[in-house]
Amino acid sequence: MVTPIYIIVALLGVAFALGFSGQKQIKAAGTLALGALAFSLFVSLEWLIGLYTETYKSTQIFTAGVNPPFSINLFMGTGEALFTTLINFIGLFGGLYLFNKLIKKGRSTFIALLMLIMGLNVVVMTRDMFNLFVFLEISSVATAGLIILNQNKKSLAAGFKYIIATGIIAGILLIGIIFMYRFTGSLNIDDIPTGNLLMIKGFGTAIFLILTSILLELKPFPANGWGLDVYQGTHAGISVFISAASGTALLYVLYKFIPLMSPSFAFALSLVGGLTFIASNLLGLKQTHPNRLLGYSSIGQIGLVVLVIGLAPYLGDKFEYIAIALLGTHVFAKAGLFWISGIIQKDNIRKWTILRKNKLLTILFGVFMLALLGFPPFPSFFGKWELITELAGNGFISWMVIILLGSFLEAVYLFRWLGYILKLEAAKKELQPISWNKYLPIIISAILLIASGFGMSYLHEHAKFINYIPLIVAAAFILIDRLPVFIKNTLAIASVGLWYYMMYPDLEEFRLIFATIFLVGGIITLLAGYAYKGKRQGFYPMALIMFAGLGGLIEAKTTLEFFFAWELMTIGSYFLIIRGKKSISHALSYMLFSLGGAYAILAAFGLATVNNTGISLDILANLNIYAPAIFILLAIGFMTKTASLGLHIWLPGAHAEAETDVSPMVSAILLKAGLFGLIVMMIKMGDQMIFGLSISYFLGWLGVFTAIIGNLMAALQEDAKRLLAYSSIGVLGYALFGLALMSHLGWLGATSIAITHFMFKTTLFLAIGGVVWRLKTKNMYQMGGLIKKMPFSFISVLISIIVLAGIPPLTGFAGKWLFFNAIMEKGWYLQGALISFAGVIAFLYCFRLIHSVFLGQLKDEHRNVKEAPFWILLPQYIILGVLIIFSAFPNSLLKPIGEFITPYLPNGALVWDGQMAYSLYGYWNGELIMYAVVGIFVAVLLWIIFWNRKIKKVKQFDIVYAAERPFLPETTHYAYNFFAHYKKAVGILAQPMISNFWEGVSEIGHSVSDKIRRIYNGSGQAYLIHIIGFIVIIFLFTFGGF
Amino acid sequence: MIQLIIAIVLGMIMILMAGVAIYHKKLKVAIIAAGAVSLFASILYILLAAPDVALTEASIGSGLSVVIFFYVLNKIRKYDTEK
Amino acid sequence: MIFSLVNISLIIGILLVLAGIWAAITQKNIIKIIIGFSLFDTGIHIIMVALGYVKNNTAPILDSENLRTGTADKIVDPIPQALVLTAIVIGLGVTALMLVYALKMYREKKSLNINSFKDLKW
Amino acid sequence: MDTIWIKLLFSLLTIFIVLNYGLLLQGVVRKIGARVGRRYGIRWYQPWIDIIKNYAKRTKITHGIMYYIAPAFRLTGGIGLLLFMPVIYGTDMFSNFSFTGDLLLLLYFQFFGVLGMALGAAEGGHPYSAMGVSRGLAQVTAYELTLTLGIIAIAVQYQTLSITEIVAAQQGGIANWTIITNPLAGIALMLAFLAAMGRSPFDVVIAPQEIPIGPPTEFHSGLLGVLQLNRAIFPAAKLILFMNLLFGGATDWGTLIIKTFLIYMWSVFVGVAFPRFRVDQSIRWYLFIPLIIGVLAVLFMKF
Amino acid sequence: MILRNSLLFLLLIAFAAIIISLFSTNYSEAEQLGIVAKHYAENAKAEVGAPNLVSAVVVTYRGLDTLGEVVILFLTAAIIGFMLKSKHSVNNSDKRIKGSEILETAANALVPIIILFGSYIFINGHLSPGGGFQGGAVIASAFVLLVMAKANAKLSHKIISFTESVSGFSFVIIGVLGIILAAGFLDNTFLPLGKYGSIISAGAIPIIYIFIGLKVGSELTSIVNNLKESQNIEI
Repeated sequence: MVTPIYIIVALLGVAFALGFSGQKQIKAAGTLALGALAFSLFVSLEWLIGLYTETYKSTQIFTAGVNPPFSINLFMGTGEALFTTLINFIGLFGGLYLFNKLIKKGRSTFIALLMLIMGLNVVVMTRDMFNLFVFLEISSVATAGLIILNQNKKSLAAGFKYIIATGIIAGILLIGIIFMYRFTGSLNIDDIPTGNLLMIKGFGTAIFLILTSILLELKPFPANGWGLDVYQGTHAGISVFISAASGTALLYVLYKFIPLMSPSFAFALSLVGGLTFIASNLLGLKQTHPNRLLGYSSIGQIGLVVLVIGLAPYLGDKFEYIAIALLGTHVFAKAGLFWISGIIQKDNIRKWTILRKNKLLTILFGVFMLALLGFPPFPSFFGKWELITELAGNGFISWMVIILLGSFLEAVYLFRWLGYILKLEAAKKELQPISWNKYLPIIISAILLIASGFGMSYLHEHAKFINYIPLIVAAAFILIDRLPVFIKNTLAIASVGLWYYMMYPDLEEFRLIFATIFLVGGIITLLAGYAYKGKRQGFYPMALIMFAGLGGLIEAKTTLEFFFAWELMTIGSYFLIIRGKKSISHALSYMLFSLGGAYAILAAFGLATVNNTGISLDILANLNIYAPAIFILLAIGFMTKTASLGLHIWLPGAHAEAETDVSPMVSAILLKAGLFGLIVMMIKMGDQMIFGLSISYFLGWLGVFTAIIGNLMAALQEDAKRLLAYSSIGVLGYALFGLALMSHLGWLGATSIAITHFMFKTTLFLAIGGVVWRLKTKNMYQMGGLIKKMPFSFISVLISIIVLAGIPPLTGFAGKWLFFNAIMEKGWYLQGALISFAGVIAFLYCFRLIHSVFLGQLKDEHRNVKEAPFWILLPQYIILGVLIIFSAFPNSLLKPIGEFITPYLPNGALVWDGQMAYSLYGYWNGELIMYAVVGIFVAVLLWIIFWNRKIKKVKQFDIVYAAERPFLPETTHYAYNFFAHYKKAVGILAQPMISNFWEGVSEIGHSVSDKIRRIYNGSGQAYLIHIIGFIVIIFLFTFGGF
Repeated sequence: MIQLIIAIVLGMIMILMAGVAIYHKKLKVAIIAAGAVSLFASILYILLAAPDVALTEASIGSGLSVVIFFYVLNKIRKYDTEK
Repeated sequence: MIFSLVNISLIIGILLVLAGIWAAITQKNIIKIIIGFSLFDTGIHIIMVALGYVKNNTAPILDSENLRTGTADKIVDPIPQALVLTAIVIGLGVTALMLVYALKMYREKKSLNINSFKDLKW
Repeated sequence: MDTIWIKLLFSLLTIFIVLNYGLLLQGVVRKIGARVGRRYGIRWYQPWIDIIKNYAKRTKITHGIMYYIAPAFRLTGGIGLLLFMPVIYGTDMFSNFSFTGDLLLLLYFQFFGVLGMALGAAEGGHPYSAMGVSRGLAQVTAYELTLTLGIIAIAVQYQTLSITEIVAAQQGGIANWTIITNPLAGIALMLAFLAAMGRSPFDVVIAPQEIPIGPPTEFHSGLLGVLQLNRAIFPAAKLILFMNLLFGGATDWGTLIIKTFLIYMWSVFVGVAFPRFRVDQSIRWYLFIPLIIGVLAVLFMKF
Repeated sequence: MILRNSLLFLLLIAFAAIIISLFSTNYSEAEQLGIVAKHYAENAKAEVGAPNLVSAVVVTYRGLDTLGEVVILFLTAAIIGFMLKSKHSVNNSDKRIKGSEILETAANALVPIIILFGSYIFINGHLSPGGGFQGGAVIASAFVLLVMAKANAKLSHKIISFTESVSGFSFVIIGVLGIILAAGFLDNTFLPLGKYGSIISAGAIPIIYIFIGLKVGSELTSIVNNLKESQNIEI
């Protein structure tokens, strides 16, 4: 056990000793400095471990041999140990990272670094207010020294703004401290009385000045222009200290002062925190300078923690957990990002494409970014979860909204940035070789981030039950990323299969159905992966993360597990989608809609805990006053995944641009996650009423319009994959409608549509993907006549569209028949008519697809096209086999599903008599129809064959023409703008109204951002005015007058 | 009582000097005025029974810091004349 | 009594603080802004010392007289004075740093106007 | 086992009767149309001759496998539609395979042939074929909405989707016919019927008077013959469907012929009286007046 | 401009109102010492042994603050040195300016006296007003005088920084000795308190003050020196 005072001694001693060294021994001096930092890290870490394992006890450290309040004392408790550990970590690794740079600049920079870290350590530990002031000044001055590391115009201006701002803040802090001393006779924090005195002016004002100046040091909006300029102006390696170390220390100071806060100040604090969180993330929208952007994010994150501190009294014993989770993530992630930024050294985020030349750094960048945004398994995920849950539990809806909105805005620019890095035109230059001392800090931060994620989940009463094995397996694929596709694909299939096998005994009802779609479906689509050659780096980890999420949804017992899995699935699918060629904007909008949806789900799960114990999914069945709100939120969340009308604009691009075997994964499989969510929700919650109207009634209409618009849009596409994507929207609209019916047959129909959609959409995407694979184009009008070249693909498309269109005798008809009966039963006649109208519109695109691609005139350049690869065809034919079986024996599929539904919705179940199904209104025998149709067909066909024995095959252009013969397939193939007349008639429905709406929302957000950020006009003086104004406003807010 | 009068006079001079320091066009004069504020402050400290502070303020506030101000100003002026 | 030594000192201090802030937020010349800061600092120091003053008590240096008569507590409060000592030195450090910044900034832009340094914004 | 074979025999008989009836209708209607237009017109047995002529052609060509089997799809669609429907109410044998599925089966099965045909035509590679299909499908979507609304109204009225039961409910005189008991649904269906028959003003899909356009453009000889068989059976089957839905069905072949003939005349009269719509016009038309009537029909049933 | 200034003036008034609100309720003019101050007044003799209570507080009771204060000066000196260090040092010997002879002579005579005076101030810091800071500042002013008077005078950076480091280092070591030999960091009682009121008394206070004086002196000197030297060096 080393007394923490030795942290000061070591850092100071070494700093003074550095004076002995000349420029020649600078390397040794630098190493010594790092040694001192390592020593401090060791001491604080030792204390942290000791205190956590309760081998040490929290200790007061007295100086001057006199007891406080007569001397300055430091305190080392768990909090102090943790925070000094964080600070010293940043100090050591930040120093290591900057080592070469600092050596070049001379020993003074090492002195500044050491003093900064020492100052912050004392700031965290001290219990004396004036001591706090002195060491804050030390860290400010040291920071001001470090800011000008590069000694250029920008860093000078930024540094000056920093000095004058912190100067005035420090002065105000000093006034507060001296008056506090005057009123209490002591400088010790522990001697300050608490209670109602705080609201009395005078004493209260003194506390107010102290608290406000600490708050100001944390750069609250709008008095934070100086901080932003510093982030932009200085070297990224220095920003790490400002963002991660100083911010951390000051937050701890604020935490120390919690007992002194009056409720009104605490409220002001949380308001400022919330405002900062939202505003800085909003302003980040327009920002293109990476460091300034990170600065916005950093300020926002700290604002969030400030908000949490302000709400501390309401968060109860969860407060520390939440704050540490959020702050820990901020520290490691922001440090990592700034460090990466220091390596890249580009002043526009669009130029960051160079990052992707370095795989490791790119992965790390992704890790930090996901951590910042609160994705699992990082600590902030659990922090945000707890925060939202607690806020909801207290009925703080508006806080919840603020936090979620702010997080969302942050996601916008961070994911945009990630998209730029992954997808923008690559820079030609290679990245400079990176020395180990720059790598190491980044890697260690990432490792710590992940480790602390697991740690936080272990500490959480519910999260410790989360099954991490699938995620770990997925992560393991990163390690074997260099192996060839064949091996990885086999392993992936094996692991998904194994998981399904292990899960199988526990599966029942809908979980069985959806687990089969997710995992068995996953295996089938993964089979197509064998068609790829080379390594296909990055694909398997992401695919498996998605499957881990999907499987996790099935396994989830609690809302936390469910949300965890939901987020995992979102990440995995995002990375799969962004692999596509032109998917940069589509992946972004996918992510944003998904996140928006996820936040809605999070809010709903939070609200569900009100008046409920535990977080088991079953609490949804036993709800409180918020039930309708929860229902709506969950529905919105799930509908972002099913891409219901209004929330669908991400889908076409995302699915169309994805790779051949990714499209079926994200379309046929992933969308079902939303359906699964809806089913789980509806099973638990039943229908809910709002203003006396059933919500599911609205969902029903929404489903109808989704189906119509989706199908209509599909019919008007030129791009084959986009057509299929819109078709998915339409079909999922049916499914939503079926669920909204809330009747046995409706659900049966919806489920059977979910299953058949999985099958035919997988087949279609793979078949069309195979065509695109060979033809290198997705435009249908550039195809044509491929039936002769790719007959197997043709057959699979043919059967699939027959199923899709619901034409008897194939199984698609089952869905239509069930729907009709359900509609009759429910009395939703108009909706029923419209939904069948949508079904007819589906014929349009079905025909267009098969005609434009496979029929008509073969293009000259496609005369040598080969059939799609075997491995792409194989999954299609597996599925087709199953489809035919289901068609002939519908009860093999529908009967068990009906039995699953009966416990929840017993009325109106089908009556089965062999393959004959009876409903209240009609009847249907799939098997006999199959026999009859096949019988008639074969008979007629035989007749044709018999009569046309000597038929002669003609050449391609041997067609009936009145005038001269056409000779160009391009002019003869009628495919472009195939439904021009239809567009003319009903095109008004196909206007991109929804896209325009969302674009408008985005535009408004960005222009508001641009307007507001003008307050940071760059003048240091203006920033001073902001600070004074901020103090005045907060004062008025806290005291309600002077 | 005499202390009070001295203090009031000192205060008036200091405020005046502060005004000069802020508003005088010549930086040199402004700096000297600011130094004078410090100097008078140290007298006030003596009245307030704070000889230590007075000593410090006199040597640092009105001494060294004015010197530093002048060095910088000089440097800037020199730069101006050279270029 | 309003017109006590302490109160007058406090008024002077507050006025200096305000004058300093006023200079910092209205003057465009960087040197003037720095002067404003030093006025601000001086004002705070005066306030601090004044707050430690106890009427009719002596400077906090105990001589044998005090000890003998048992009037050791008839001194003014030494703590604010000690704090001011520290604060003055800190102020000097910060002022010097600001001045050197000003010097360097002048070299970059040939200007002492604070509005010439608006490259970083938004 | 025996019943199945007997059923098959009766089915064949049904097909045979309906086929001939359909051909006759074609001939007669064309004759009437010509006479109305002051022409002499064809002989009433011309359709039979056409079929025989086509089958007798010696050159038989194909554009590919889909083109080759498309007529099979087409004819299967026609025959299936016929056989999945109770043709003569009250006789088990002439109800054919209607026990395997209800009204919905018919509603969707009618597309079976359409789709197959469209595919075959498309493989022919002639742009006019594709154009015809494109127009046809577009028009289908338009009238299908009205049709569905009408059918829902009827299904709600009788609380069943089984055609047999719908017909049963209409027995006992004209007053029980749906067209009387549920006039709104009746009007909606009869409007939809116009386009379903593909006659003027909704005949731009095939454009029979001009140069060959539409799905069958490329078909010749024997394959065209199969299509012609279907062209006889399919409309007749549709007529029977509408008769069953709206006009009380038929208990014997005589009634059937009279009723269907009269129903057919409705479309013929409209066709003669109104000029042809463009596709977008017909879509807009269907999405306006008939749609409103259909919606009213459904709302009327609901409240 | 006028509008802007009047708005700013309003803001300043508002801020003034906040400061004035500090005096609203609990404030009254002090009649007696607070608890802590009283403790110092009564126990400083026994605990620290220095008659000058300000010194006692500065060096011992609030020794950590003083350490921090020294650190700030140290830091500023280092940073200023770093900032003013030119990229390529030009030897401007041709631009030498002749100092005035009278000034030079006077300086030569005065400098030792001033240094002596400064040393007196910090050595007697525990007894009379003054101490390490004041003494250091005085010493620094001696060097300032030297530098100003003699245009060509060059102070050795090495010596300055050596003094700085040694004194700072020693300060820390004395602090640690407090932990090892006495009750805590910067406890001055590991040396005997000696006779109250004499030069060699009050434990480690005089020693600490000497180091502080040296350190402050060398730091301030180095700031001025750096500024001066940078004068002739161009960008």
